Amino acid sequence: MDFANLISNYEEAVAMILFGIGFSNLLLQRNLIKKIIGFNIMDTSMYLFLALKGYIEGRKAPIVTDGIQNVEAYINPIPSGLVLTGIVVSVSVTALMLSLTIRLYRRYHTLDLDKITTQLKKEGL
Amino acid sequence: MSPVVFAVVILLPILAGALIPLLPYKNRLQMIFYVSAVVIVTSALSLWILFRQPQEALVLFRFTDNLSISFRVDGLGTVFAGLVSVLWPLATLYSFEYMEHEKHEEIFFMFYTMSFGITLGIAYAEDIVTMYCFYEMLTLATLPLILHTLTREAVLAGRSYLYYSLGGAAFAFIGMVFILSYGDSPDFVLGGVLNHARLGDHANRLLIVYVLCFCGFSVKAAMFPFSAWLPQAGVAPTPVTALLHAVAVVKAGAFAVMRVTYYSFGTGLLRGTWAQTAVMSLTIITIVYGCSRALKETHLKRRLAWSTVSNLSYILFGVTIMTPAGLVGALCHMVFHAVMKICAFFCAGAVICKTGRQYIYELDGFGRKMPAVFVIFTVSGMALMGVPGLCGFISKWHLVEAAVSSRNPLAYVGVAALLVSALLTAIYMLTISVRAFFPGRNFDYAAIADVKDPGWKMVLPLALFAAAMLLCGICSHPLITAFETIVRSV
Amino acid sequence: MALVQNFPFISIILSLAAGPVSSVLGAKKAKWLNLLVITVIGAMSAAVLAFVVGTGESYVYTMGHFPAPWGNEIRVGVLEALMALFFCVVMLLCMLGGSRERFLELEESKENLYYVLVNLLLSSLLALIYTNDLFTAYVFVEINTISACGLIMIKQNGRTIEAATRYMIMSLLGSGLFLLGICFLYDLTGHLLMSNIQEQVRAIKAAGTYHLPLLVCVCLMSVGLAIKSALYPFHAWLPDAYGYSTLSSAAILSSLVSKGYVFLLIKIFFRVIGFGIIDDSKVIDVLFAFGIAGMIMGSVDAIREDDVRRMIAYSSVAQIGYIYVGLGLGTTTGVIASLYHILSHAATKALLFVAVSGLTDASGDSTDFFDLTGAGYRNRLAGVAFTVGSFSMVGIPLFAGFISKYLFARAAIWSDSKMLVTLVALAVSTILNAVYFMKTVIRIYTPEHPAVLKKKKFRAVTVSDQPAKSAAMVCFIILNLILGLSSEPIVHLLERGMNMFA
Amino acid sequence: MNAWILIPVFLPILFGACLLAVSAAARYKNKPEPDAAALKKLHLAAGAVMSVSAALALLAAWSGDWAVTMFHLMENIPIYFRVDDVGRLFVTVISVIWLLVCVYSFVYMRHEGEEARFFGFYLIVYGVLVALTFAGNLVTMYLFYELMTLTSMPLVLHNGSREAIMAALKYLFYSMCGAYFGLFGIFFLYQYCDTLTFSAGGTLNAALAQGHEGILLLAVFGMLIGFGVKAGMLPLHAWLPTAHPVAPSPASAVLSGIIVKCGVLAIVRVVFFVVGPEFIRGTWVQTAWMTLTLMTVFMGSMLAFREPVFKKRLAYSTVSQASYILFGLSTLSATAFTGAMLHVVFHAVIKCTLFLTAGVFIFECGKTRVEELNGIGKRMPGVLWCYTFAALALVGIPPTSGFISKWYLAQGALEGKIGVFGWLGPAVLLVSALLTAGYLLPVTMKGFFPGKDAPEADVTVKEPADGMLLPLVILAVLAVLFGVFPNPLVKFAGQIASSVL
Repeated sequence: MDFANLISNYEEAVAMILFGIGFSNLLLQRNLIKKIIGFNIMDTSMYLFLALKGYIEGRKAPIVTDGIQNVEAYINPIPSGLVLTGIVVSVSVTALMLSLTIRLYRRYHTLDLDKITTQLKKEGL
Repeated sequence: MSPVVFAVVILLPILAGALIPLLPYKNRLQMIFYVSAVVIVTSALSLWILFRQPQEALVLFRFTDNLSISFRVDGLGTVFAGLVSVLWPLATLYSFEYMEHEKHEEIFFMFYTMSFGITLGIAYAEDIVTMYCFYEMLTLATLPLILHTLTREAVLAGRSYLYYSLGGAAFAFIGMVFILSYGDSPDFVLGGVLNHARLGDHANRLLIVYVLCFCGFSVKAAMFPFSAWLPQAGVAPTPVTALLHAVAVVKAGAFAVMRVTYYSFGTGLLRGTWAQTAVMSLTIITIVYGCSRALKETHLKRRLAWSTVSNLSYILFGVTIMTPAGLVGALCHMVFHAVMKICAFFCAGAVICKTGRQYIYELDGFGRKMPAVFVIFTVSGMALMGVPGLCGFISKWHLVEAAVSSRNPLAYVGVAALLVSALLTAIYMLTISVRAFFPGRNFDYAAIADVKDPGWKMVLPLALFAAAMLLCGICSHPLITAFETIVRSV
Repeated sequence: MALVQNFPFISIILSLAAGPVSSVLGAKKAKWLNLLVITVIGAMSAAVLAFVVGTGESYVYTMGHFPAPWGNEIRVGVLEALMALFFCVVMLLCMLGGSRERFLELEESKENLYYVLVNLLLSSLLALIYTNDLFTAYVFVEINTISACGLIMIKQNGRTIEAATRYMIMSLLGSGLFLLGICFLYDLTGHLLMSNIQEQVRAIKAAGTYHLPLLVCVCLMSVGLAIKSALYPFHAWLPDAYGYSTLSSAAILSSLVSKGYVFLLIKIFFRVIGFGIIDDSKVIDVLFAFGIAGMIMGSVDAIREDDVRRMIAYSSVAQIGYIYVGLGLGTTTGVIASLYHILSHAATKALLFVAVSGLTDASGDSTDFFDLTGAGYRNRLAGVAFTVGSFSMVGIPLFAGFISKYLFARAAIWSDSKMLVTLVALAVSTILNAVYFMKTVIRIYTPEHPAVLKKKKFRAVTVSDQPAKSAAMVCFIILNLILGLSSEPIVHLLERGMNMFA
Repeated sequence: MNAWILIPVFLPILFGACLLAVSAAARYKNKPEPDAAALKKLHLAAGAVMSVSAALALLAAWSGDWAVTMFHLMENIPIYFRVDDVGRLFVTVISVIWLLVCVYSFVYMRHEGEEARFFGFYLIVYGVLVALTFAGNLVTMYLFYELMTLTSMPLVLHNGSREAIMAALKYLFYSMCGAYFGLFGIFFLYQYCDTLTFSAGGTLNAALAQGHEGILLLAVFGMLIGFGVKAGMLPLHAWLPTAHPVAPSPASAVLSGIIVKCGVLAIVRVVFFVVGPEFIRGTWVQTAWMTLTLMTVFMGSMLAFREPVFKKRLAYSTVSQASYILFGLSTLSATAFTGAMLHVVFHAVIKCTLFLTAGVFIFECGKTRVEELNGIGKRMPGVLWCYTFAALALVGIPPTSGFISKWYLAQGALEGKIGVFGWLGPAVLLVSALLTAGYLLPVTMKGFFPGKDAPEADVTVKEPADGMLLPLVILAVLAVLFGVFPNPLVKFAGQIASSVL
C-alpha cells in the first residue's frame, strides 16, 4: 500500500476514519447520548464521502446561473441529493433516539443502558 | 379389487378412532362393542388384502411431484401387516379387561385404534416418503398412550420417548432426502433404487448417510445408544407396553430399517463396507447390553422392556448381515419375538392388574396361585431363551445360520453375542419362574391369599399366544419358505 | 401500459398516505382504515401477481420523468408480487389477532398512532420488495426501522422502551454499514439503479480491476442487513423486542420485518452484484457458518428459556439461521428453500405468537412456562393452534415446516462441501425444536389441579370471547396447511420468480 | 415306522406331567397333604409306570437297529431317533439304575415330603434321558439335553431350603451356559457338515471345512467345554459339588451316576459321531482337552480328600471320576475309549451305591459329616459292607470293576500317540486312585473300628428297611461282579470303540 495513494485522496481517508470513530462510539459507548453522537458522526462521515464523490475539481454547484447549459460546467448533482436525503433520515432517527433516551432517563435517572437493564431485572417486569 | 381398499383399511381406524370419545354411549359395553367392531373389521379387511395380494398401487395424495402418499402390498409389507392385523384384535380384547380400572378410557381407545391404522399405513407404504410420514404420525399417536396416566413419570417417559423418536426421524429424514435425490424412484424396490450413474464417486457420502439413516430408524427399535426411552415407556398401561413397545412401534422401527437397507439403499452397495461393520457392531453391543440391563432390573415390566431392547437387536443384527438369509432370520425373529414378548408382557400385565405387584421380589409363590399365568410365562421365557421346540429357537437358528454362512468374522462375534444373551435371558426369565413356583420350604401362602388367576378375557389371548409359540416352534417351515420366497431376489 | 402495472406504485403510496391520515382519525376508524388498506393492497398485489404470471416476464416501472440512469424505478416480477401478497395476508391476520391486546395494552390516545406506524411499516416493506434503486432501499430501510421501533415501544413500559432502544442501536449500526456499502458501490459504478449497477459490476469483473473494493461492498451490505435481520451473533436485541412488545407487533416483527431485510439481501445478491460473484467470494460461507450457528444456538437458548414468548422469539433466531443457511449453500435451489422458508416461517411464527397469547389469556396473562399447565384445555382452539405451529416448527409431515425442511435438505444434498454439515445441523436443530416445542405441547395438555386453578383464578376462554383472535388462528392454521399440503405450485412460482430475478 | 419305540420316552413324561398337574390342582384347591394310603397308590402307580417303561426301553434298545423320524423341526433338521451300540449301553445303565433308585426312594422320600412332585419330575427326567440316548442327530440330542437340564433342576431344589434353591439355580445356569457353548458349535457344524445325523467316524465335510479350520476347532472346543459342564469338567465344574449334595439322596445318586454321564454321552456323540476324531487328533484342541481332564481328575480327588461333608466328598469324587472317562475319550485311542465306556457303566453303579449309602445314613440317623460316622458299622454292617465294596471298586482294587476300566484307560493312554500325556495320564490316574482310597476307605475303617475313645453309637439306629437295603445290595454286587466277569461288557465296549476309531 503506497502512501502516495493515501495522501492523494486524503479526504476519503478522513471520511473513513470519521466513520470508524462514529461506529465504535455507537457500538461501545455506554452513555446513550454519546451513542447518539457517535451515530451522527458516522452519518456525517458518509455525507462527507458522498460529497467528495460528487465534487469535481474546478466546477460549480449545479445551479444554472448566467445561462451556462453545458453539463461539463457543473458537478454531479445526485450525490448532493443523496446527502440531503440522508440528512433528513438521520435527523428523524436522531430525534427518535433522543425521545427514547429522554423517556428512559425519566424512568430510571440514568443514561447507561446496562444499568437500566439491571434495574428492569430488579423490577422483574 | 380396487386399490381404494388401502385407503379404507388405513383411514377407517384413524377416523373411526377419532370419533370414539365423541360418540354418546349409554354404557361401557356399547363403547367396547364399537371399538371391537372397528378393530375387527379393519383387521379382517387387511387380512383379506393380504390374501388377495392386489398388485396395483394407490396414490392417496401428492405433496409435490415426487413426494406422495401411496400404498401397495408386497412381501415384506405382508409380513408386517399380517403380524399387526392378527395381534391387534387379541390385544384389544385383553385391554378391555385391563382398562376397566383406568380412567378416561375413551381417549385411550381412540389413540389405540388410530395407531392401528397408522401402523398398517407403515406396513402398506409403497415408498419411503409414505413410510416416513406414517412413522412420524405413529410417534405422535402413541405419545398420548404413554402419557395416559399423566403422572409425573408418565410425562417424563412421554417426553423422552418423543425426543428420541423425533430425533431419530430427523436423521432418518436425511436418508429419505438422499434416496429421493440419488435414487431412481422413492418406491421400495428389492435390491435398492440408488442410481449408480448419479451416485458417481459419492459412494462414501452414501455410506455416511446410510449410517445416519440406520441409526435414525433404529431409535424406535431401541438400538444401544438410543434405547433409554423404551424401559421408561413401561409406565404406560400394559396393553400399550405390550402391543406398542413389543410389536407396533419397535417393530415399525425394525421394519423401516429393513425397508431402507434392502429396498432403498440396497445391500449390494453396503455389504463389506465400514458402514456395515459400524451398524453391525452397534447391534451386537445392544444385544448384550440389553440383556445385562434386564438382569439388573427388578421391576417386572422394565425387565421385559430391556429384554425387548436386546431382542430387537437380534432383528437388526439379522438385517445388518445383509444377505437374503439374514433378512429371513430377521423377519422370522420379528414375527416370533412379537408373539413371545406380547405374551410375556400380558402375563406381567395380568399380575399387575390383578394383584398390583410390580416388582419381581414380590412374586414369591405366585406360581401356585396363578398357575395359568405363570406356566404360560415360563413357556414364553423358555421360548425367549431359545429352547428347541419353541419358536425362539427357530428364529435364532436362522439368524445364526445366516451369520455363519455370511463368512463375516464380525458376524461370528454376533453369534457369540446371541448365545451370551440367550444365557442371560435364561437367567432373568427363569429366576422369575423359580421364585414363583418354588418360593422355598416354609413360605406362608396366606400372605398372598388375594392372588387369583384373571378372567377368560385375559387368559384366552395368553393361551393362544402360548399355543402359537409351540406351533411355530414345531412346524415352522411354511412360514420360513414364505419368507424365503419374499427375499429370494435380493 | 396496463392499469395493473401501476398497482405496486399505488400500493406503496396508498399505505404511505394512509399513515398521516389515520393519525387524525380516532382509534376505531384508524383501525378499519388500516385493515381496508391492507386488504386493498393485498388484492392489488394478487392482481399484479396474476398479471406477471400471465405475461411471464418482469417489468420496470419508472417513477417521475427521469429515464433509467437518473430516475427512480420499481421493478416487478413474480417473486416480488408473491412476497407482497403474502406479506399483506400475514400482516392482516396479525392485526386481527392482536386487536384485543392493542385495546388492552395501549393508551387510548396512542392507539391510532399505532396504525400510522403499521401503515408506514407496510409501505416500507413494499418499497423494499419492489424498489429497483439502492438508495431508495436505504431510505425505506430506515423508515422500516423507525416504524418497527415505534411498534415495539408503543406499549409504554420500561422493558419495551429499553428493548426499542437496543433495537434502534443495533439497526443503526446495521444501516450505517449498509449505507457505507451503497456509497462504495456508487463510487465504484456510478449508479444507484440495480440493473445499471449490475452492468457496471460485470464490466469491472471483466476488466479484473477493483476486486477488493467490490468484496468490501458486499461484506458491508451483507453484514449490515444481517445485523438488521438478527442473524445469530447479532441477535441480542431480538428476544426482548419480540418478547415484550404487544402481540401484533411481535407477530409482525418476527414474521415480516426481518424477512423484508433478508429479501433485500437476496435482491442485492442476485440483481446488484450477481450471484456468480457472490458465490466466488467467501462472504457466503461466512453467512453459512453464522446460519448454522444460529440454527443450533437459537434453539439452545430457547430451551433455556422459561418465558414462553421469549422462547418463541429465540426460536426465530434459529429460523433466521435456516434462511441464511439456504442462502449460504450458494445454489439457486438453496435460495428457493430460503424463500419458501420465509413464507412458511412467517405463517408459523405468527401463528405461534397468536396461539401463545390465546393460552396466556387462559392463564392469567402469565407467560411463565409452568402457568401454562393444562392451558390447552382452558382454551382449546389456542391449544390446537399451538400444537399445529409446533408440529410445523418440528417439521412433521403435512405442515409447512416439513416442506421447507425438505427443500433445505434437498438443496444441501447436492452441495459437496456443505452437505454433511447442513444435514446434521438440520437433524440436530429438529431435535432441539422438538425438545422445547413438544415439551410445551405436553405441558399445555397436562391437566392442572383444580385447586390450583381456583387459587390462580385461571378461567377458560371460548371462541366467542375473542372472535378476532380465533379467526386469525383458524386462518393461520389453514395457511399453514396450504403451505404444507399444496406446496408444489408455490415452489414453482418461486422458481419462475428466481428465473425472472437474475 | 415302529413308533412304539417312543412309548418309553413319552409314557413316563406324560404320566409325570399328570402327577404334577394333579398335585398342583390339589394345592390350588388347598387340599391337605396326601395320607399314607394315597402315597401307597402313588408309589404303586409310579413304580408300575417306571418298570413298564424301563422294560420297554430295554426291549427297544435290544430289539435290533431301528430309526424313527418324529417330525421336522426345520426342513432338513428332523427330530430323529435311532438306536446304536452307544445308545444301548447308556440306556441299559440308565434304566437299571433308575429302576433301583426308584424303589429306594419309595422309602427314602417319605421324610422329604412333596412326593408327588418328586416322582413326577423323576419320571419325566427318565423319559427325557431315554430320548437323549436314542437321539439320532445333534439337534434332537440338544433338544433333550436342554430339557434334561430344565426337568432335573426341580429334583435338586426339592427340599426347598434357600441353599437348595440357590444350588438349583447355579446348576441351571451352569448347564445352560454349557448348552449354549454346545449350540455355538452346532451352528458351525451345521454349516460345515454334510449332515448332523450321527454316523460313526464323523460327517465333517473336509472340502467345506477347507480354510475354516481355525473357527471350527474353536467351535469344537466350545462344545467340549460346554457339554463338559454336565460332566463336571474344568473350568465349569463348580456347580456339581454344590448341587449334588443338597438334593435328596436318590436324586443326588442319579445326578452323579447318570446325568453326569449324559454330558459324557454328548461329548462322545459330538467328537466321534459328528466331528470325527481325525479332525481334532493332534490339534491344540486335543492337547487342551487332555490337560483339562487331567487337571480335573487331580483337583477333584484333592478336594474330595479334604472335604468333611460326606455327600460333598462323594460329589467331588464324581468330578474326578467323570474326568477319568473324559480323559479316556480325549486320548482318541480305541483301548482308552473302551476303558471310558466301561468306566461309564462302573462309575454309574458305584457312585449310585455310595450316594445311596449316604442317603441311608441321613435317613436313619441324620448324619451328614464324615467324622459322625464312627462306629456306624456296628449298627448297620450290611450298609457299610455295600459301601466298602463300592469304595474298593472305585479305588480300583482288583478284582473289582474299577480295576478293569482303569486298566484299559491307562493302557490306552500309554499306547496312544499323545506324547507327554502318554505317561503323564496314567501317573495322574494312579495318584488320584491313591487319593480316592485315602478319602473313601477311612469311612469304612472308622465305621468298623471306631477305637476306644469313640462315643458309643446310639442303639436306636439299625439296618434300614428292605426297600432301601435291596437296591444297595444289588448295586454293590454288580460293582464287584462286573470286575469278576468283565468279558462280555469289554467285548461290547471294544466293538463300539472299533466302530468309531
